Amino acid sequence: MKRQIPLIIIMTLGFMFVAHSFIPHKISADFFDWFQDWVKAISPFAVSLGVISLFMVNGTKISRKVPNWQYSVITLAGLVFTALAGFIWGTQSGTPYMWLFENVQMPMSATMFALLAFYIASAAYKAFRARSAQATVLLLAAIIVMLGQVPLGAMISKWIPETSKWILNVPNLAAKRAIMIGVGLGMTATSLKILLGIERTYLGGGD
Amino acid sequence: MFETVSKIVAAFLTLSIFSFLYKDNPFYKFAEALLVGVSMGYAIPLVYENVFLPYVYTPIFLSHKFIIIIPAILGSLYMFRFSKNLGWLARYPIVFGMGIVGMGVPMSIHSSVLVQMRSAMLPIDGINTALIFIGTVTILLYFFFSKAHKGIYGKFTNVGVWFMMIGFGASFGYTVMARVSLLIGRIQFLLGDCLGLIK
Amino acid sequence: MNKKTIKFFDKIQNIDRRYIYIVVALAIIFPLLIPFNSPTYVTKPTEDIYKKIDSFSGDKSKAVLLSFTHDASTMPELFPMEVSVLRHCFERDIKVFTICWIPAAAPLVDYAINTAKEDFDVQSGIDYCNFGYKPYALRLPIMLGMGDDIAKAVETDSQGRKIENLEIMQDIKNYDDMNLVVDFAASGSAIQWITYARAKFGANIAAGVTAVMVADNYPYLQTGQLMGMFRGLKGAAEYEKLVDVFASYKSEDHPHGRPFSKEIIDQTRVAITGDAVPYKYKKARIGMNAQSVAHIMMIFFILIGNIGYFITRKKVGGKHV
Amino acid sequence: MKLTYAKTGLLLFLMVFSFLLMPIPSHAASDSSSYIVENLKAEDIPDDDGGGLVLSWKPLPKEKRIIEYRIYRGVNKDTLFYHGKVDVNVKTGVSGDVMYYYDSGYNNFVDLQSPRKLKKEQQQSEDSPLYGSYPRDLKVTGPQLANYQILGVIPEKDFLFKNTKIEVEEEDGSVVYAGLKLRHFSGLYKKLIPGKEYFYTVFAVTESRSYMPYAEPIIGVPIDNSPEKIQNLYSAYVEDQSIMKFEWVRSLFTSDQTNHSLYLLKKSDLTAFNNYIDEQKKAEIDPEFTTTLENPAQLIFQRYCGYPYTPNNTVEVEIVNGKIINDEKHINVEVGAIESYLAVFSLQDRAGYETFSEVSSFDICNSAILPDLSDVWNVADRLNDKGDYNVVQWGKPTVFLTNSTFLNEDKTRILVNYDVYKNTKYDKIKNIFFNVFDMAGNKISTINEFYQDSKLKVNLNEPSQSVKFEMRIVANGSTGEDQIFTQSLVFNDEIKSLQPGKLFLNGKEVNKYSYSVYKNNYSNEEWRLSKKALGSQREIFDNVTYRSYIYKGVSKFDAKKGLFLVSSSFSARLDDELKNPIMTDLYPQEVTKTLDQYKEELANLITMRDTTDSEAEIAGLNANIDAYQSQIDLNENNSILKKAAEFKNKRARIKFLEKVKTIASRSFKYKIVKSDGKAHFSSSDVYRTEKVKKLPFSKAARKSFTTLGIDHFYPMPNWFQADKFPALIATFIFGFMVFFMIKQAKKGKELYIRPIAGIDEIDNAIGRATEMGRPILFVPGLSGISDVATLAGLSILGRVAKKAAEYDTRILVPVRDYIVLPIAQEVVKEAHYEAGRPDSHDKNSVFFITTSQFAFVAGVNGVMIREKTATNFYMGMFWAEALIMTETGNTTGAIQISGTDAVTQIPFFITTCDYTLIGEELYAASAYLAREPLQLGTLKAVDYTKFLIISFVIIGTLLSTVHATFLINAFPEK
Repeated sequence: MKRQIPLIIIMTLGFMFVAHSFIPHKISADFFDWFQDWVKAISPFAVSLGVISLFMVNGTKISRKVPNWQYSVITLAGLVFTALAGFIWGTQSGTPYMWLFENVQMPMSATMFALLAFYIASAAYKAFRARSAQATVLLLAAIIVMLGQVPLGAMISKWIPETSKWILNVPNLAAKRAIMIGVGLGMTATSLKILLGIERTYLGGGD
Repeated sequence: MFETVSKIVAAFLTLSIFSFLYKDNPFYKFAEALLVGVSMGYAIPLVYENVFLPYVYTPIFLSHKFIIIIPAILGSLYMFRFSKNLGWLARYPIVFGMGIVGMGVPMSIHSSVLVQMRSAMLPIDGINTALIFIGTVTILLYFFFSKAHKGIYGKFTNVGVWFMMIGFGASFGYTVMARVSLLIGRIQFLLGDCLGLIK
Repeated sequence: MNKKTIKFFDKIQNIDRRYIYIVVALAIIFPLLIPFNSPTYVTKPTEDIYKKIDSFSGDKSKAVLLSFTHDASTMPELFPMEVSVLRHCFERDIKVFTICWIPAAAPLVDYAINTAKEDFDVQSGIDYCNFGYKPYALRLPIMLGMGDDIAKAVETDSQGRKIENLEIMQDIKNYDDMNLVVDFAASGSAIQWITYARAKFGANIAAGVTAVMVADNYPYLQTGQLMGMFRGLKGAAEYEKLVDVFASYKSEDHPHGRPFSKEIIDQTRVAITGDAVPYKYKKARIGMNAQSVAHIMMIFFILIGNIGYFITRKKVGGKHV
Repeated sequence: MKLTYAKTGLLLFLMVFSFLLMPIPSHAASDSSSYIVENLKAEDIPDDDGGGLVLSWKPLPKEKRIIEYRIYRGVNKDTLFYHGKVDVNVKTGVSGDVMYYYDSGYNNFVDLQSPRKLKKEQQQSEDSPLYGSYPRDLKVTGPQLANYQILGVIPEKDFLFKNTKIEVEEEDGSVVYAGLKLRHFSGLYKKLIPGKEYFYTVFAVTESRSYMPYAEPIIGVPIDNSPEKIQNLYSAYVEDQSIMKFEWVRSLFTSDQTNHSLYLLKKSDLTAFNNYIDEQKKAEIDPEFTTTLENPAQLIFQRYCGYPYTPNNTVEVEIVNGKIINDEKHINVEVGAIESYLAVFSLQDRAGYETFSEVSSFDICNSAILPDLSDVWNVADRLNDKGDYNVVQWGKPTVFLTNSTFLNEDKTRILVNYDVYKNTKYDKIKNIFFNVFDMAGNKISTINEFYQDSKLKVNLNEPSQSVKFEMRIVANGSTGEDQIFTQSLVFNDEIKSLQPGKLFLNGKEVNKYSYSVYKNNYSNEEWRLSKKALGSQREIFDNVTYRSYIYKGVSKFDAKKGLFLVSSSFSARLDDELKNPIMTDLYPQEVTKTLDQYKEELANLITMRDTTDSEAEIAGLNANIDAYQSQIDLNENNSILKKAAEFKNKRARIKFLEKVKTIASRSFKYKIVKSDGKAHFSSSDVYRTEKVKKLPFSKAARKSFTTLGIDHFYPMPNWFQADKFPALIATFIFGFMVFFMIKQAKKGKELYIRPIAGIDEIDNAIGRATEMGRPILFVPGLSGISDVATLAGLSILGRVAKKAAEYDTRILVPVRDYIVLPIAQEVVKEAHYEAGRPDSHDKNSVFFITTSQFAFVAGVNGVMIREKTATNFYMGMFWAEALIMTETGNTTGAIQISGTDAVTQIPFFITTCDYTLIGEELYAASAYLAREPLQLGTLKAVDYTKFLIISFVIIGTLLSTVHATFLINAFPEK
């Protein structure tokens, strides 16, 4: 029962939505409005999932005193402090809450991925190898595209940006289109399996 | 003063993350732990103000649309996600939100398959359109798993591999650009905003 | 190949990666510190967005929606695009809406608007309107709802005002009027707009993406499902130039900018050194200087690495492949 | 050592956060009085309806780091409420010397988002008069209703069904109001009252959100001005039809404009007219001034201008037998020779102010030069929608050039973009033929666009200054022979390319004229603009929304019950002449009460008439008597009101009236005006049809709407979106395939999957690790269990672990997701059992590192280096971090095999790994190895669908290449 009812709900709703995408009628639009209102009311609670799991993971670390547990304290303190700052002083610009965002969260999350530039450079030097004919073609195409992006490429030869454009518009287009059709079918199959009640992993474990 | 201190904090945290390049170290660990906490903490008031108040509180308590209590209760069942015995309750809000995948089926067939098919059928009027046609068909065949890649058929599907490699090369080139751009952004921040060296 | 060379290559191949990191840092720092003028070639996907937005000039019954689906981590690439598009809209008197789907994007939207608007006499609720943060879970419902009635789907703007009563909403009802959506994201989020907003309501969709996503979006570009695309930092640099050359162009004949021309943009060079263009409007172009150097460096690394690889592999005798 | 690290961390944490407490004292220390804004002024906005003031002040310098200015307003000095704010970019400050803030039109008064209680503004001095915005509390906001003009916007349903009847004792007896709670309003909006004093103040907010002291409040008085001047009036006289035509450029439309009027002025009277205007202006500025002059111009036309809709800006006035006559407006003007007249247009507002346009002389012309409006046009319900659009369409499709670009440096090859305007009647375009001519008029080429991709490539023989195109469209059975379009590309020196010139249709310029579609329903007096279209456009979609609101002025409230009071009467529709509203009331008793009042009034008037002798008085009384009599007749005999009176059930009565209101406001009649914008226009008749569609209303409800369906069109909802038909078929086919193949697989039917090259490599690589006596590393991706890639990765793990167990080689599986952990452990354990080597199973071989993306990778790299793994597998979902792992693997000299469906990561895997399973190969490999029915069935279903797709693509391409475009056109375009 604990599985059946959710499955019935999703199958019913799912098929109603399949129908909705073909029916423009007012009734169908009203159904969507109803759904929209309900989902809007459900959605804020989803954030609790993230918060609870963060507390659980870090809480366990702290209580078990695993190595580096102190950092978990920092995480939780950061969470509580930021959230409280938002509730106490408001969320307008100029408040401590926005200060935290602008000077703590923003620079750090921006930097996190900036690290990748270094990694890719070191991988370029140490790992990107023309280890087969195919990999060679790949690297050559990559080099042309890279040159085609910067003014220098056009300075070397006007054919570099042209070739780069051709690579993107012809072989790349064919490749990505074929892959996309495959991926599209795969994704649709997954959605279909959910609708048909065949795929149930999203329900989580248990009975 | 206020501005200077703000910049110092931001620059310090930026450098803490960069210090990971040297090796994993407490500065990095600290910054990372802080980032995880602050990001999540940041979301809570924002969701409260922008979602909870207008879509739950206002309809129920101010507009008196009492029917909204049902989805609100459904939503609160999310909390049981991590409970061993009552975990099954969390399925309801999940399932409710997922109903919309039903719409995804015809819609994604429409736009990632049918529309793409149309564009794959364009009249051949030159070498490029011919190449796109050959490329698309051979790659599709390469990912067709019901026939072994042998003989002429095998050679044919092999053509697809070359097309794919060039396509991946293009992705590769652009990814390099993306990664470098992010670093450029950070260095613009450190040199420009913090030190005022870029004008 | 003599042993010395092999040893040399062996050695440089096993160089500590931190030295490489230093080279990378320097390769980016120097071009940023010492800006130089380099040409920016404008490409079709960017041009198409420019032309589309420009075609709304002064038209009160048309609007552009900018959708933000990224956080600060990909700001360097996307932010200059956003600022240039906003600047274009303000310059040409085009109604512009903004919306964002993740909490961390909310301040970025404000930041972008504030950066662009201060040079113009524009007012929230009249010339532009920020719908503010809407949770990702509501993305589909709102995206579809806007095809019907924007005021109903979005309800309130970032300041909590009911948007149906705002002056900007006059003549703007759904995607027929808010005819262009530009989605800024580090993921394939524009695809969702294509799948729903375009397939169901025929909205025009353009994407501002980080370079990672560029190649994957080409099929949509060819089918016209994406009417244009900003291709990473390069796209941002191109748009900056487009706005400089046309929308912000001031002369006696053209007090409010001039019309687009492929030939003019190809011939014109805009100096990015000096103060002619404010820094915030040329950030991407300065970045592209560093990008040039970095790309050369990368290619150089790949070549050196591979030469070393082939020489040392000979020594091993192709044992592992 | 680690503990000290952590201590450092905590210390840093405290450092970062303790800073937050600094901003408040840091600013308090500085001199706050220098933060008060200066030069604060409130001035009247000219040319408005008396509801607008503009505030201006000198912004504080950039160094003060201001982020916002907050504006407060009130009707006395001691209580000012928050009104609005202006954001400022803190880094750049405000560039100008003055900042402006407009307080005009209706703006938010109170709604559900308003605060619950009135709060004193924080961070201000004890005795400050500043408060937050108006609260929901009626005790506070109720008295404020008197200080503004308040407009309540009420959703129709709430007004009709959620009201409470309230009786209020007033001077002349008790009056009934409809009481509504705040939640029943979509919002309440306030506007300044002309002539009333309002107080304003402004203060600045600094970067750390400190509220600076407010400036001394100032007074502003909004003044009602005459409407804005209409800039351009054009007038024409069509001699052969003796019709005068007028057209003007619309001004900004405001709520207090009431009338459009047109006057004829003898040229000789121009000075007198100007004197008259001057006098009127003086009177507006100085109320004491008494006017003496008469307007020398003669009124020939007047109409209500129909706020809030965009009114018609064209007027036709017919001269019959040398006279213009309109009894209703008491117009009777004799017209002499048109040459001696000038025309003047005026806008009047509620206060009685009138603004005249510049005078314009008549362009005397012949009807032959008027635009041709003979195109067949029609109005229909738009298909494939939810019933909120009508479509107005006319003519046959148009084709035009939009742009051109040179393709080579010699400028002899050009890419020309074209576009098409179609309409629903002509929607299937078969061919477009283009004939291209050079400057000398020689045909260069003929192009048949059998597939319209909006672009043409044209070879010019030599660079050309001008290229002429002749175009023809074949669509829906029309050969287009009668519609030849011509357009030239002309070299534009400024833009330096060939630019499209004017478009001609059969020799006539197409965009010289534009179409304006006007519409009108049963509940508004005047025609309003639906949409304007270019001369080349062929249809417009007219939006008829479902949502409807009732607008009511609000000036009374009931604090005890928490109700705002609005009048309970409303109009069901206008009468058939669109003159008098058919008024009714929420409460049936009120209808009778009003009727009784009318009757009483009528009887009074009659007695008055019978007792008086003065001729003039009798005439005046008679007019009044007629008006009352007609109102009474309307109320007693109107079928709607009669039917409504029959209802016993109150709700049923309102429901019936609601239905009537819906029909009245959602059914529109249409007409088209085609104009050059300068009074040369042709106006169509109202569109009528014979085929009346079935409408979803009861006979009773539609009884009074005799023209419904004939000239008034009510949009209908549709049940199927026809353009989604291909998607429907495809969904069925694919859905069936998935369902069927999974069934087959579950039944155990043998399903063939071709051998995947990578699988042999897997075995070899395990062999190599065994040879070298080193462990194997297997990373099952970084995403969660719901990801298909992770599932595929895990089933490959099963195979690898089994082989490893057979060879007795150690396997290491780092995991990032803690839900994946137990599943991966189970998989490895089972593999060992299957291989018959449960003894060699080490529980710790599958382990959790961390959830953080980069730290996880650092951990995996550590494992690689410490354990010297000989073979590394990466199977599943990976993100940007992937190449950090493979790079390390590369330096340790391990064999690396990867598989992922993350398209962006595949290129890096290909260049850094020895073998890569690309995209779907990963699923196939896993299905091949696991033989699990769900995976297998899905794979086969996708496979067969793919086969269909390939076949269609091949056939479709071949067909379209030989000009057979039916297959390609069967697929959707967007």
